[in-house]
Amino acid sequence: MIDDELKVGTRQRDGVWIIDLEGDVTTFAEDAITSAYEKVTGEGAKYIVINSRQSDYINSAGIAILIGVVTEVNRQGQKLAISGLSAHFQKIFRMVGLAQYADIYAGEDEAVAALQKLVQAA
Amino acid sequence: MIDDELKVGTRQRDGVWIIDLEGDVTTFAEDAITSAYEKVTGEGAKYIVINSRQSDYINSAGIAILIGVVTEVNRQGQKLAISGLSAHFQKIFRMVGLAQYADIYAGEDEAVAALQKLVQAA
Amino acid sequence: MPDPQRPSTLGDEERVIELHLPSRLGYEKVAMDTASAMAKRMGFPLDRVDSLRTAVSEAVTNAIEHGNQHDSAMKVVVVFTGSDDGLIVDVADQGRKRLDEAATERLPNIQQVLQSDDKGGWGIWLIKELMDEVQFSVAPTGGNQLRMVIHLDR
Amino acid sequence: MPDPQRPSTLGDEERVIELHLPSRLGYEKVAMDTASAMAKRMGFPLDRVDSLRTAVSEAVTNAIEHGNQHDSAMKVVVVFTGSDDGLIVDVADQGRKRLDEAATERLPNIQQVLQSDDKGGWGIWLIKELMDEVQFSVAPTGGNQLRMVIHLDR
Ligand SMILES: Nc1ncnc2c1ncn2[C@@H]1O[C@H](COP(=O)(O)OP(=O)(O)O)[C@@H](O)[C@H]1O
Ligand SMILES: Nc1ncnc2c1ncn2[C@@H]1O[C@H](COP(=O)(O)OP(=O)(O)O)[C@@H](O)[C@H]1O
Repeated sequence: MIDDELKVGTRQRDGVWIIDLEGDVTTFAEDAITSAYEKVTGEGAKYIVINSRQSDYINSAGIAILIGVVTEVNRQGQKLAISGLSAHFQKIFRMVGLAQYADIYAGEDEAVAALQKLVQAA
Repeated sequence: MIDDELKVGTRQRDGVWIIDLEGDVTTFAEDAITSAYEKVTGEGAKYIVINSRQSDYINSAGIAILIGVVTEVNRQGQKLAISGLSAHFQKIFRMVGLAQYADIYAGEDEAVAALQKLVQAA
Repeated sequence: MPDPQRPSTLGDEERVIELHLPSRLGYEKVAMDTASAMAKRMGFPLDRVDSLRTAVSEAVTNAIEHGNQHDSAMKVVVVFTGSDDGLIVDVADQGRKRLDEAATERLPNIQQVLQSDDKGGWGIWLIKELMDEVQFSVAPTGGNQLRMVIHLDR
Repeated sequence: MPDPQRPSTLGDEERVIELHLPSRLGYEKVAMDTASAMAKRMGFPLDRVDSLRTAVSEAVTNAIEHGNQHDSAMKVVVVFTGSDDGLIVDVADQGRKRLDEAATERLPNIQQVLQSDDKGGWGIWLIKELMDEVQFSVAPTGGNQLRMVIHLDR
């Protein structure tokens, strides 16, 4: 009743993989987010955007999951960006220090454009 | 703390008087609404629009106040219209039967236009 | 992170949320907002959420005004019980005034009301019009209790 | 219509709202929504409301997970006390696990967390960063209690 499931989707835009999150990013989201990350990594993703679509509830357990993704991203030598966060969650992500490991963009298009520059430079 | 005051304003648009309500329409609104009605009536108003601006809380005590206004409007031979209600409160006003005594319009402009036709015909 | 331990079935008791409010007009808005937040999260369409908001505010207002006679030392207790079928909301007061059964069966009529000095009397009728089920009883604590049910149609 | 009897001053007790929740993850959202509805009605700006939402959800989540160890028979009680100066929110659990004082003073650091297996430990720190005052104590019922205060600056 009260536990919204998180919807997670993956798609590609010219060399950049996007993981879309729609819903609550809490402890219940762990499997879905980890699987989506493993899926795009399995597809050979080097440039990844985690794109939040109307997630108005992200808690510290959700942040812990994303830090877990950052750990793997660093290990795999991938590049991660985050988009679609509300001003509040942008602030929280900066406070926590996630912004040091993943650039934060307001919109998906900006995030993709920034990563595509790196694709082209590579 | 928890009792928002209702803001009530009065203004005129070419022969039609408008009573603007902004905030909660509950028992606490009685004096403000009654005074505004008496004020425009004192100015000689014949055509009156009660215009709700973002009143997302109207309860049965508020409806009772508006029925009180209708009683006076009938007694004085004035014409009343109501505008600016959400779909929900339009439904409630129809259920209660207020729509038999005051035409209900989505927007202020429509309400004023309808009453102005009557002004011109008079 | 510990395993979230999410059981697949839950007894009714575990889904019960209780809200205690002071008997002071204005606080019915807290019950209204809590009800609508729950109903939205349960997936009720917005017009049903609006109906629930009005019904809850009317019931809590009556509990404050009539049942507890504005005695601010008295509490109004609102209990929300969610299930897959919908939401049950119980509103209980401390019964300074006993709810008269006749009052629960009135069909107010605007023609009559316009002639009368009391322009009110719409609250209970509105609750019954807007909710799927409404029952009146005596609360375990001795006061008046109004139960309203709104079904999730899917 | 009866006189609304609105007193001009009110003791603290009359402004207290209590919310009882089952110890099950997900229900922290009800507390979060009730808190934000109250804060909006009290006139807090939206960024402060967002901060309160996060702080309340973290405190209630801790009460469910740690204090009550997901035991759904145990309740989390959230008490909201509004005043002209702001809002006090007390979150109490039934203390199956006693809150360790050291845990309330940790300053988590992302470099260290990235090396560690436990990526968590941000909740209490976030509450302290986002709220104006935070205190830990033992609840009257014996469990852990976290009090957070958010001031209305005007
Ligand atoms: N909780 C209650 N306790 C005691 N009496 C009540 C309660 N709720 C309603 N009543 C009685 O029922 C009557 C009708 O209530 P309602 O339809 O809400 O209209 P109103 O409150 O405007 O009179 C009230 O006037 C009151 O006498
Ligand atoms: N209500 C509580 N009861 C008992 N212990 C608690 C409570 N809240 C927090 N703690 C302890 O404090 C620690 C830190 O909490 P927090 O900062 O929220 O991070 P996390 O919950 O991710 O571990 C918890 O791991 C737990 O040991």
